[in-house]
Amino acid sequence: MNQIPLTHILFVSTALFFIGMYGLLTRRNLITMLMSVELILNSVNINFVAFNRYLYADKLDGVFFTLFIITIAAAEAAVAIAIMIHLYRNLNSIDVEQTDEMKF
Amino acid sequence: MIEELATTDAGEMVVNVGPQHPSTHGVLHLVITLRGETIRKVEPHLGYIHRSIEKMCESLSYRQFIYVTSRMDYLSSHINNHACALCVEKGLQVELPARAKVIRVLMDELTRLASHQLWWGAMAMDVGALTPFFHAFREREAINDIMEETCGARLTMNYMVPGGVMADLHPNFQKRVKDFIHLFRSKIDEYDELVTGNVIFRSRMEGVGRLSAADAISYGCTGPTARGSGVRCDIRKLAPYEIYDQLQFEEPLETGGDCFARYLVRMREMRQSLSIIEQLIDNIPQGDFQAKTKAVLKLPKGEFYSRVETARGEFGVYIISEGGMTPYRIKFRSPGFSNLSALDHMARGYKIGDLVAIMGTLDLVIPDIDR
Amino acid sequence: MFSIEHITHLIDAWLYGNLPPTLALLIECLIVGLAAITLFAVLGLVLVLMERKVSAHMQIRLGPNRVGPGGMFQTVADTLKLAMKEGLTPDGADKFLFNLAPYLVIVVSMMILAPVAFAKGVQLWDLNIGVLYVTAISSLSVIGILMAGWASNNKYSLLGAMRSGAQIVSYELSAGMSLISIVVLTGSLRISDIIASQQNGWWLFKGHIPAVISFAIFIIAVTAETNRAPFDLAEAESELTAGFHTEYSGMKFALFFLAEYVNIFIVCAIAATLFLGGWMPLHIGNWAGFNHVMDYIPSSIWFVGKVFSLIFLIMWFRWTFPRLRIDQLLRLEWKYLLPISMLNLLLMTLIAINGWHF
Amino acid sequence: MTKEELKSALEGLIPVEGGAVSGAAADGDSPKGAAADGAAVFEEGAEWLTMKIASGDWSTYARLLRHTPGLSFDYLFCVTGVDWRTHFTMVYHLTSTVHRQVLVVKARLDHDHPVIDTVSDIWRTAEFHEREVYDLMGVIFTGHPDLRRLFMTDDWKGWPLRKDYEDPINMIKL
Amino acid sequence: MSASALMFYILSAFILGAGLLAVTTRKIFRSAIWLLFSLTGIAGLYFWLQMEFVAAVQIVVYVGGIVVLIIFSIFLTQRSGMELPVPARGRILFSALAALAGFALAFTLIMGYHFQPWEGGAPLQGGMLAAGAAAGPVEAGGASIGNIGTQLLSADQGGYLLPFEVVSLLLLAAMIGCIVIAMKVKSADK
Amino acid sequence: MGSSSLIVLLLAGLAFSAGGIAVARLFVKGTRNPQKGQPYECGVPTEGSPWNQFNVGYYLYALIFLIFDVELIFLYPWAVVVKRVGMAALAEIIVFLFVLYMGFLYAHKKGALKWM
Amino acid sequence: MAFLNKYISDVFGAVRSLLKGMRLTGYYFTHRREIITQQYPDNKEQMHLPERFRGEVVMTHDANNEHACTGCTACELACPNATIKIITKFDISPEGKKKKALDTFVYHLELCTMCNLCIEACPTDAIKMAQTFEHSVTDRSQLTKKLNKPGSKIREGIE
Amino acid sequence: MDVTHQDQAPASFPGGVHPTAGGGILVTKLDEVINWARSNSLWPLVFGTSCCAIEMMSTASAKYDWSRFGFEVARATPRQADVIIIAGTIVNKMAPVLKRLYDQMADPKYVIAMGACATSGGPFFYNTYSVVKGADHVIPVDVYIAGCPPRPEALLHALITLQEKIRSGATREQVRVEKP
Ligand code: SF4
Ligand code: SF4
Ligand code: SF4
Repeated sequence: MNQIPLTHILFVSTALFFIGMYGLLTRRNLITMLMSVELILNSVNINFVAFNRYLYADKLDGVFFTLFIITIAAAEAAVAIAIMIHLYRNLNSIDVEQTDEMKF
Repeated sequence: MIEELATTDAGEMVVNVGPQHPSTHGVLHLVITLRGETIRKVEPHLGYIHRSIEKMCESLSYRQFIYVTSRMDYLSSHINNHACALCVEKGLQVELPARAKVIRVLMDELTRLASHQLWWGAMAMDVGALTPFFHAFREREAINDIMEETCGARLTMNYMVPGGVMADLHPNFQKRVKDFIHLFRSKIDEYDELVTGNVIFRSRMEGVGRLSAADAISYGCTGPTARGSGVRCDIRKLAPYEIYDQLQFEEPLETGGDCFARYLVRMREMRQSLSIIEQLIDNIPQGDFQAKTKAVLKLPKGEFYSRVETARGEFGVYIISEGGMTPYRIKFRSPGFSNLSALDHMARGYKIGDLVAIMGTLDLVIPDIDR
Repeated sequence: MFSIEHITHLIDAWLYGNLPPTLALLIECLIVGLAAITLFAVLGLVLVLMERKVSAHMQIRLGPNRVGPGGMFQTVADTLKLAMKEGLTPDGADKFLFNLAPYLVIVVSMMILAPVAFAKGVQLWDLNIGVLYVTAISSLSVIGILMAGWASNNKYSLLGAMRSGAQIVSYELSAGMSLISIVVLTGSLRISDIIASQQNGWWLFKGHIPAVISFAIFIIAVTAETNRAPFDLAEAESELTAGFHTEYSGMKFALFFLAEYVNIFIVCAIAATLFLGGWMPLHIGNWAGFNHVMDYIPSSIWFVGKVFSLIFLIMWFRWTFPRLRIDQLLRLEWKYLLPISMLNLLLMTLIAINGWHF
Repeated sequence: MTKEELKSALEGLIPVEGGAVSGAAADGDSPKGAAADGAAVFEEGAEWLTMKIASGDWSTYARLLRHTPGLSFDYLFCVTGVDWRTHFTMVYHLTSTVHRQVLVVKARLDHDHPVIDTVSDIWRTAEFHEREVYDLMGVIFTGHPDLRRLFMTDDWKGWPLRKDYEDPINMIKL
Repeated sequence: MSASALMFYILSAFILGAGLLAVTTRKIFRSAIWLLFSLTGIAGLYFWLQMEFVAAVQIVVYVGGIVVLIIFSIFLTQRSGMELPVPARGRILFSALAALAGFALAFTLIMGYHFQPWEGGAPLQGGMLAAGAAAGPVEAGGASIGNIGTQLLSADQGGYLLPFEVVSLLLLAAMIGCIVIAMKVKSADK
Repeated sequence: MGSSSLIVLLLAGLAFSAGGIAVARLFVKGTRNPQKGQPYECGVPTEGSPWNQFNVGYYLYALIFLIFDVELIFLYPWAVVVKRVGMAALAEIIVFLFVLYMGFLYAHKKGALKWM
Repeated sequence: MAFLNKYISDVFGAVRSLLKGMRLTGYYFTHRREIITQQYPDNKEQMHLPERFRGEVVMTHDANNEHACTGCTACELACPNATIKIITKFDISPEGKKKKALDTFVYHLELCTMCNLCIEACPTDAIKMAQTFEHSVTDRSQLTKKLNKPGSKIREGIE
Repeated sequence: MDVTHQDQAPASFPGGVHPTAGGGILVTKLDEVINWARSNSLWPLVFGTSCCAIEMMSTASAKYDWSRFGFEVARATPRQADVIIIAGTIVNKMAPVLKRLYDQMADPKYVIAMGACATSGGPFFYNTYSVVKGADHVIPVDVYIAGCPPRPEALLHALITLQEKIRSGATREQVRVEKP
């Protein structure tokens, strides 16, 4: 592991971030958008863990941040999906554009 | 509250259960409309084992047609044959020797026991317990052995003929039946231990597939299905045939109307059958086992209807004779047919797993329904 | 005293003594891989046969006894047959996922093997979160089932997969809770630490009633997680024909079948490790003589013995009980197991903190 | 309730033609067949009280039989169609779970146009029984909610239980 | 290149490939599966980083929880067999460009920044393929679960007790929120 | 043998399944017929595809599970140190669990855990 | 409290009922003598079916290869599904009279339902039910049998 | 036991050379092993239409116990079953279903026609308008059992006959592979 410079890991996380970004921009479906968001969050997590490991190996703050992010991601995903189900039940679709049209 | 969610139309799924499905006990085809796992509608499709028995019987003589009926409700084959024989005897107006009557009743009750045992095992298998099936078959095999010795076959006996029974009891019969009673008395308690009291089983059965008494009557349900809803319908009591009016037994009634009530009715029926057999086994009168009948039977012009109580309920044979050697028209009123028609009503709003339990307690025999 | 740990150590020593390290490592990997595959195959064969024999005897019959002596080769024949059977893929299926699912399921159960301690010192990876690792990886297998169910494009499969999804995730909670209640006692998630902490008695006995309760809950929960009767709703035969693997045939089906049994083995191994001391012989407090006698039985035998008795227990369940309905199954978890195990955990904590256990 | 009591109870309820047709022979080839519209005829000689009615009256009578308190024929246990070559007869076996009397109702139908009202709204069990009769005999039940083939495949031709049914492909005559 | 480095590149390729497929594939169920693979890959990366606890958490929460939930919601709200519509070419182009540009920008920033590695000795013992059993019972590095637990429960400076308790509130809120939102549906618009 | 065992096991699993499936590919030549590829549904042609919307009643369970799952995660580090920390840890976790339990009770009360 | 009481007694009741079932299966598991399996192909020697068991219609032949069938076709008429086909021929009796006699007794085992009606109908007890049951074949035509043995003839004195 | 395969087996059986995988003794041996496995692991499809199905259940039950041969793994889905035991009457409406089930089974697959009905229509041969006169009009049958219903031992006998047939390489599948 010590042969891999930190920047390589950061490369991965950044790439993942923008992959998520791309998904968020192109997808028009709430669930797929949620998935993209998860990718983005994960790229951030990678950063935290990597920084912790490489730069502050005596501390645990990166780990804790990751833990809390995962927690929040879970809560967010749960609420998001609850909202989606709600929308779906009312509008029978969770396509973003249609949701815009059918204001409620 | 959650039921409200279930109002939109989307997300309904149509699933075929059967014709080849482990829980349909044959070739019943149910088209189920599901929402999630909740049943919205059950539509039975019949005819996958419609063997045109009624048409066929129109060209069979009165001696011959009886054997076909053991292929209808093959679990109550003796009782089916009995009904046919009764109907022909009604037409011929022969009086049976006392011994024949007792033998018939004994055979009927043994058949009922065997049928209920099989039902018990199969129903336990439907709700997922596999071992009871094997235990039930152990006792069933004991009955089969008795049957085989006297009637010469294990399942489709063709033992009852117009005028009596085909052959006299085997000399061993009494002893073996007594052995069997002794065995079964202890095993039926095991049944309770293994299944009846089991908490999983109870919760699978209780409150599932409710059928009210009024519905049971309207749907024409018979047998344990109706008795589970508190409807008295035992033909042995209501219109006694053979010597049933001289016997001590009671008609088990439950008022729950759910699967468990039907289950209990059958369990109690088994005990009743046992007691009937016990009453008779030592009192088989001597004498002929067959009344004298002509070699070629001819029924007078007219209509004859006989009703008996099979393991599944009221079975009727309706013969319309034009005076010839063969029936002009014959109609079998099968218990399963009317019980099945209540299935949709009973299953709506329950889960798939419940459907299986409901079917299990209806105890359908599909060839009996399709004929 | 003969035991497999000696053999492994011998091999290890020989390899590193005589070969360049990289080569030695590679060969070791090869050996481990082969061993894992063999273990899988043997487990599958033995457990399936065992299940059939156990069920037969509970059902007052003999069970397989004609293929090979005492029916020993019955499962060999079955496996060979399955391997020699066409593995078809339905036209309407999502072919990629359909074929991927069995791989996923097998790989997952293979990976769970890593921290399992088969005998004293025979353990692939004694990682510091051993128990959590097992929970984590085993939650992957639900994806395999969901995948198989969806990709089959079959209604029964989908229904079975959904049920299994809901069921596995639900029961993970109480399984986790029971795990944690033992972790509270040991203060470590590392498998070897947990085993070492049972040096003078198994937790099942040392931990008073809470340990028994959590053991019971754990067994129930893992029975559900491995989709075994009475929780076999995912493949409930009388309802959904074969559940999520309705469309699978031949070897692909065999892989699911195998994975089910291997998973049983693994969860029983975990249960044995946590509650029954893993490979640790039966030791009672300070009865030195007794303990010494027990030590003469090789640790691998202890381990296998414990695991197989637990497996027998789970089989016993299967051949006794009816199946639950899906809502009852979930209610059991959410209404009974979870609250009880939460309370139990608190109780256990109290015991642990005050050192009330033996 | 005995047969006679039942008969008199029915006579008070339904217009009955005085002269009963005697014997079972009445059915097959009686020149008279069913009674004139609106009147029922009792048939003698059978085990149970048998009443012959005109097919048009059936649903009215059925309702009466079902709902009249003293009769309350709530249990329809057998529905049969008979092909007499010249005409059809529908036979309904009724009983009451309260009074336990049995009544057989026969309705004569035209051979070319066998049509009769459904009673599936009165007795739910009739829905399946009538479908069966339709399937095998070709009797049409007006008002039946779902009159389809029951046993035979949907594309089956012919009515198998009719006497003139011929099926050279499937049926090997002995 | 050592085996460990090789592992890293394989894992990275796997993560990125699966992630890319997750956002581009047109079957929504497959998209969820690719997401799953990507997340599992990330867990693998954490293993590689010897952050076993985080890796396990990643798998438990994401794979066992979130992905299952996503799959359920797909079943519930989508025609999972249907292909998703292809986004308009303009949007693809725009998004791709934006993502690439953003990536380029961010990455140059990263490259330009000089990270100060940790100086407190060598916490990173052995590579991925270190021979023999894992490091002894002594908890190597800082990320052992014991340390995490201690710090989680400590109320001192740098302790995470408060967030820990707050998390429970957050979860409570989320749970109640979910239930309220997902369940009130029909009664709401009546 | 450490974390490399993961890779070994992964490869072993892949090899095992691939090997098994390959045998059948090699030796068995199945016949094709138009029926074979169709989904099995008790021997009658299927109506409609399961890949349509499907009303899962389980999602609420999955939602609640997710929350509890996260909670479980925090319990692991807690459990490891609870013996060392002592009563304080017990108090802390009681608060933690209590708050969550409220949510659970709420869900129960709302009927979310009833089956739909 | 009532709720709690019920809860606890529910749990205990449930566990008790489950243990009861397990005790029973456990009993059977440990008591091998309860096993009732008969090992069919190995027990052929010991296996004796009741003499009334109906496995197949056979024609009795005595030591002189003589049977009792007059060819009267009563059995053919009695059979509900035309399993039996009697082909008759005319024998010339020693007195030079032509006499109807059995030529071939064709028996379609694949159609036979073992209903015993033919046996009952036969006036001379020429046929009877045998206890054989191993009728598996790979070719259906093998099930059509000729019951009178080649060269057999009717026993003296049977009319 | 005397199994006759004059109907299907070509004269060269058993021990023919497999044309696909190399040929020679090895292949013959391999064939033997495969046939051994296949014959000893016949998983039946749960398929019973009427009375004979009860006797099939009896065969599964403790007294006769077909699990001794390894047949007990009755599968509810045709994909995993090896042998379809047609236990009961096949009527015209059922025939397409049976055909479909058979078609959906994975190769190799075998068929046993149990009882008079499945063999020839049995009691429903004459004067019926809806019964298929023998299941072999619908799907090819490997072994026929007469009897109505055949007793459980008879079914076991049929399964043993099928085993023999597989072992000697005379089933339809094996012949088909030989002679494309
Ligand atoms: S036993 Fe019955 S079916 Fe068989 S030949 Fe005799 S009469 Fe015919
Ligand atoms: S067997 Fe008997 S009934 Fe039949 S033809 Fe011969 S003598 Fe007549
Ligand atoms: S052969 Fe006989 S027992 Fe078997 S299905 Fe046909 S009628 Fe029933």
